Amino acid sequence: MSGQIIATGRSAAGMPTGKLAVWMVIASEIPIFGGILASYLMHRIGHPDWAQMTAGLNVWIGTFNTALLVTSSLFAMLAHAAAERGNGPLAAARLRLAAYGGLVFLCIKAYEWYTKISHDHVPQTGTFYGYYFSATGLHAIHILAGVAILLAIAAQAEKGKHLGRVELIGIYWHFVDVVWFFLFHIFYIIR
Amino acid sequence: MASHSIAAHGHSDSHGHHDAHHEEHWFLKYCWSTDHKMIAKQYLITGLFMALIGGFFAYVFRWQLAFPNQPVPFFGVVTPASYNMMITQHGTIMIFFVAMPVLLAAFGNYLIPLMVGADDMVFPRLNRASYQVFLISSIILIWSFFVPGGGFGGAWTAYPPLSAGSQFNLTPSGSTLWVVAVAVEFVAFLMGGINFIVTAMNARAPGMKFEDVPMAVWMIVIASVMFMMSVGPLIAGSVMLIMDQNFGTHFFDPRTGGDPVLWQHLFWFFGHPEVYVVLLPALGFLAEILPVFSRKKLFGYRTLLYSSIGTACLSFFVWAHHQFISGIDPRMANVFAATTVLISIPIAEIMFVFIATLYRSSIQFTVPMLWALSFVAEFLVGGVTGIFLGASGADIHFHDTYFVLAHFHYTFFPIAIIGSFAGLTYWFPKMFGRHLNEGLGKLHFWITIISFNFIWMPLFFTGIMGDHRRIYSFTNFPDLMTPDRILLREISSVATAIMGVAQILFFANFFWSMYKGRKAEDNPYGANTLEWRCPSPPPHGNFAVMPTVYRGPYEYSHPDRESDFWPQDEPPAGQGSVQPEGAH
Amino acid sequence: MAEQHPSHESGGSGWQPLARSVYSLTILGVVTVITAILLYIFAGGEDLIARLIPANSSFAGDIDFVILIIAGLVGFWFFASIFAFFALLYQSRRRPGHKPEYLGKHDHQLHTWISWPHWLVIACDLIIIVVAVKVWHQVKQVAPPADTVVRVTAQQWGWTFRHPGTDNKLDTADDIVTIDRLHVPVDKVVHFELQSKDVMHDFSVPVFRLKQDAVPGRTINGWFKPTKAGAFDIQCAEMCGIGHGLMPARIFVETPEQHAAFIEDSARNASVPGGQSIY
Amino acid sequence: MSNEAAALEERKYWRIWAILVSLPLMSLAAQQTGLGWLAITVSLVVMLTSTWFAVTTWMHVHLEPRYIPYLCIMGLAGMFMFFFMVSPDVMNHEGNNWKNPSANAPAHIERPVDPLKPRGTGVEAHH
Amino acid sequence: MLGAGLLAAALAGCHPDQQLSSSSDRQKQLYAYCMQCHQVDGGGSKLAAAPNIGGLDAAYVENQLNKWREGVRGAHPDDVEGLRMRPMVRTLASTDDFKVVAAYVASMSTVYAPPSLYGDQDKGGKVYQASCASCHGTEGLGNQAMMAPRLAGRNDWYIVTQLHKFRSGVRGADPRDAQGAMMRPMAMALPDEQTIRDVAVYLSQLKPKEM
Repeated sequence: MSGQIIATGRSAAGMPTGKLAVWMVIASEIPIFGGILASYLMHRIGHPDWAQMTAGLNVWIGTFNTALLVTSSLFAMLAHAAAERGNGPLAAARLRLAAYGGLVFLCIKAYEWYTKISHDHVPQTGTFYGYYFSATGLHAIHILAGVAILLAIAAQAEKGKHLGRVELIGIYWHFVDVVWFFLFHIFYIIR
Repeated sequence: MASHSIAAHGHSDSHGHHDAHHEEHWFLKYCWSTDHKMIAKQYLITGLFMALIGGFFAYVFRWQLAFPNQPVPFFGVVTPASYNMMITQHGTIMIFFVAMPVLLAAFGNYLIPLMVGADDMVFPRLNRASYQVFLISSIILIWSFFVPGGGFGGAWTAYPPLSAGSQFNLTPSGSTLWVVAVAVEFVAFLMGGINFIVTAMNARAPGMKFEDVPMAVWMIVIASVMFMMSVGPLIAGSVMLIMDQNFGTHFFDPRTGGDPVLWQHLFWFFGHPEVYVVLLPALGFLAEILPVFSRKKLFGYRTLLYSSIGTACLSFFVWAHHQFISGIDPRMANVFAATTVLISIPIAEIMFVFIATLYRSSIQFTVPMLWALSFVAEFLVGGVTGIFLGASGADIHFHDTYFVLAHFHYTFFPIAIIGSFAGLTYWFPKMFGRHLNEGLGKLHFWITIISFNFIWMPLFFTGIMGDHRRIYSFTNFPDLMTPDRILLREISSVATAIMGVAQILFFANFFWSMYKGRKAEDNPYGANTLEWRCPSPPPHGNFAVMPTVYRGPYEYSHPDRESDFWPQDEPPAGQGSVQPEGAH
Repeated sequence: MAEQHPSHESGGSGWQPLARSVYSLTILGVVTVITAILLYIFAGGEDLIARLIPANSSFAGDIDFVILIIAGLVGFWFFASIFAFFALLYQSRRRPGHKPEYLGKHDHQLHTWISWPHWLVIACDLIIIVVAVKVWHQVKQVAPPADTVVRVTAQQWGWTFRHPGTDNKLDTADDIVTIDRLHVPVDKVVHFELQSKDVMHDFSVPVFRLKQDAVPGRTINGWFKPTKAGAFDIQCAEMCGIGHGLMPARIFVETPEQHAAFIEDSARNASVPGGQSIY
Repeated sequence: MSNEAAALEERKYWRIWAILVSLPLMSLAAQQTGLGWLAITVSLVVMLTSTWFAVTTWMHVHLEPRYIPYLCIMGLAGMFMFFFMVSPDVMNHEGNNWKNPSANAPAHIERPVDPLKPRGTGVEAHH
Repeated sequence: MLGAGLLAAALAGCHPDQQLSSSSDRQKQLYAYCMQCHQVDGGGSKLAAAPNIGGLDAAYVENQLNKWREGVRGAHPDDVEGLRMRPMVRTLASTDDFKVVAAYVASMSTVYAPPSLYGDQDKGGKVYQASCASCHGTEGLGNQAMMAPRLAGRNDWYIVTQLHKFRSGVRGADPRDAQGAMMRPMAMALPDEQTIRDVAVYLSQLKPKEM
């Protein structure tokens, strides 16, 4: 029934309702990641001895993951461009590419976690790993949700429905990307 | 749930004059509806039910404090464990499961679309989902009372290591379920809050400028934004706490490099704005009720708006006054003392605005007005006693004494209880299409207010005399067993029982009026805001003709008009009504 | 009062005199009350709090003074608002022949109502901040040189007090360790090192106006100087589990002779931690 | 829009992609040099610039109403304030009248020994 | 439905009449103070460091409660578990309540728990019969006259901690503690940690014949 809701169609604040909502979601995500990163930074700066553990992270994998996410974001962007031209199937194809990028990211992340755990570098054995696993895990959950939404919207775009939503999920996907920039530099680069 | 079928009856007659709507299955109508009014009623009934539980707990532990180590009538003997569990759950329930759902969610859901002239929330299904997530969280909380080991008893602030180590709190599953319930509830209110903000910003009726938005909507939106901005760190923190409890991490474990003080900051960074998150909607109700029953324009719309926003911003800089002596660096306390005391400025301005609105008005002491006026009087007490606690030097003595409890009950009782009663009695005709009984309402009001002051005024003094909070029984402290202290405690506890009994009046009035009350006309009070321009109770889609707004919400007793109110959507003289958008 | 004014007149012009009458009366009454209170406070009125709970440490009086200053200042605003509030309730009750005021464009004239109280509030706030921070600084941030030191260790659910023995130094052979009983000499500056073994506790002596949380993993230093001999309650003021309400301790403020006696007779049977019941 | 305009736009997106991929490589290189200060400065610059690029050119934040970036910046500012007001207690290990020796507990915590094993074993369990 | 459940829970613990008629009600009411840690069936909880107390003879329980009340037991700074028990004893108003609770505890049957430690029961049994059985009985049933408690079926982790406390003087060193003075040298006689665990595990699984 929400289809006939007049309220949803209004835009008194000067932007489409869906886009406004996406931005609100992003604004409410910033403190979540900000909180955990701020807590980590306090402990990290207070504990120079954590350097030996940060050195354990594989920076090459991290860099590759970053490039991967950027590429997947690019495809989300291209999908948006295609959707603007009203080309549903092309948009769907590009969205799927973006989603596969996210999936590969998750697989690599899983491999990384596996190597950590197999060396008994688990949250129980150090506060640093606690922060590492919870921050990356929180981010991975967002990737997972993003992939699901990407695929769902791709299915709709295939039929040429709700092409506007391609841009919305694009914005969210870029945001997850930006969060990863911060995680990558704070955990992998700054040792 | 039974509660929903109750909520529905007052609503059911709305289907008479609503043609396009056929009779659905009761489950679809009452539990699976995407209608913002039904969801508001669901929130309301759930919140009232939780309030009953929290109030029962309050009665039990107040009785234990006044008459220690005797079986409490209708409960039995109170052990230290059950006492701790009850004070913890009382705080959690009253703040997260009563104040938030009733003030923010129920009234936000009910008022925002009606007041901005929309036919529903912009995301009705998200709205329904947010209620269902909230329901799940409250079920988890109640379930946690009955798991082995009992409910969590580590105080509602849940300071680790007590909350993190089950060998310390002895409630292995109760503590985890508590954190899970609270975290899930935050998710529910994030969904709801985003819905409120977007609706109020985007779905405003044509012609409604920012200054035409009723204050209640403004306040609920500001509160939602504050919640959105402040709850993030605590969501991260509760994830960390759950991992500490169950997966053996050491975020807050001092024995292995963690830091318990970090949790205090994560908690109070949210916890203090939370106070204002529940305060602002109540102030919004006042800003609606006072002008209507004093037939006077709200004094200083902009002043009120800007001081509320100022309060909201300032409240992000004061959180550590809850931790003055909890192990933070004493130098930081000076900063937070300054910011804390400064927050009295916008609050004082808000109070001045309300008082000045009454000036040379024509006040009609109806039940909603009585509640609203009592809010001002009682909240003043709470506000001025807050200065004692914000001033770091005085807080050394007052911290964690009953003075603190009396202070924040003098703020939270007006907010959560008086505010809810004011809003409920004011909008009841609109919600259920019937009038509450005035006589019963006034009786209930006077008993509640008088007994409330008898509960908490004595505890200011026991607090100054050194009673600390969360103490299961004072019998072990020779200094605290002097006759005067005992007398004060007994006065307070008896008043608690009286107040609890008085609520029977309210519920009787509530449910009786829902079925049998006098039928309410569309605009019984002669109010301006848009929700009074549609039938009561409003049908699905609210407005037969979507309104267009021409003026502010508080144009009462305008000199150019013979009638003393001027509805927002009434076209100015000479100009006919424009073709409404999307008339269906 | 409103009757004196023709009720049909609208706008800021007609009702300023009434404003003055209501407010000047209110302010006058309140100012007298408050000045009386303030005079009483400055005339050594620490009694006001000390009458409720004895003030037995050197800084208890200062903290009471902060409390009373705040009471005077916010009391002024409280009574002013409450008097104005009820005066307005009475003056503008609904009655025949009384029409409410419409103030559309005149808000700017009335903002003096908001603005000058608002500046006064800021002034009061500054006074409060200065006084509070001053006392806070002297109680929590600096400490006079120590005459003796005790180590207070909290755990679920009891207090361990390590007194320096005859040599007045901690962590030596002649330390005296007691459970739930703290013995300090009167009129001496006592420094304490506060520790916790398991969860957060709070070392609180209400008659000293002393309170400090014990955070596990940290050592927090504080001081107090008892001024009256006697036995007083020590409470735990931070939720620490199901025994939180049941971990009372007593602090025994002793004259020099009593304290010397305590030291030597616990030196006699040093093996006993002396954890007798506290009564 | 016309096709060549679209192709132009997509080429623009590819260029931004190239920048965003090369930036992390820069910080990787900076880190491989082993100079701590260099890694930190470069990575901070890269973090902010890449965020800036993504937010402006992909999320088109500058096309939105002004309150959107303000809201996000408010959130970020709040987190910075949180960091700077909390770090005196958590980042420092001693302060005015308090010290926190436990903060220097061993970074790597040994697992507890399984009590049901004969004593002496179990420590080797995970090596 | 939640309301019904909560109401049921509230009514379950409901005692409308202030003074309790039968003494079994009184026992249950007072034992409610112990239940958080020692559980309804007296089975105890390792999490709370609370041993299983079901089946201890009344005299011993009352004696220990009195020792806690007077600070003879559980008043040593290193006695973590004892200090946690100490305030709980204060929830019982008088020594008469001690009698009531002790009788209730004695009326419960011992709850056996599987071994929580590694220990050799045969070795443990030999050591026990050699050096402990004289007071605590060959069946581990204890000896009322000497205030020697029943040890058969006590939690092994509890026995280990108590033996350590006796050895280090954390328990039983108080001059007013006659039984402690007897027990301490016995505990010190045990050679090493593993022997202590053997004895503990043996006792925790020991089932007297007449049961």
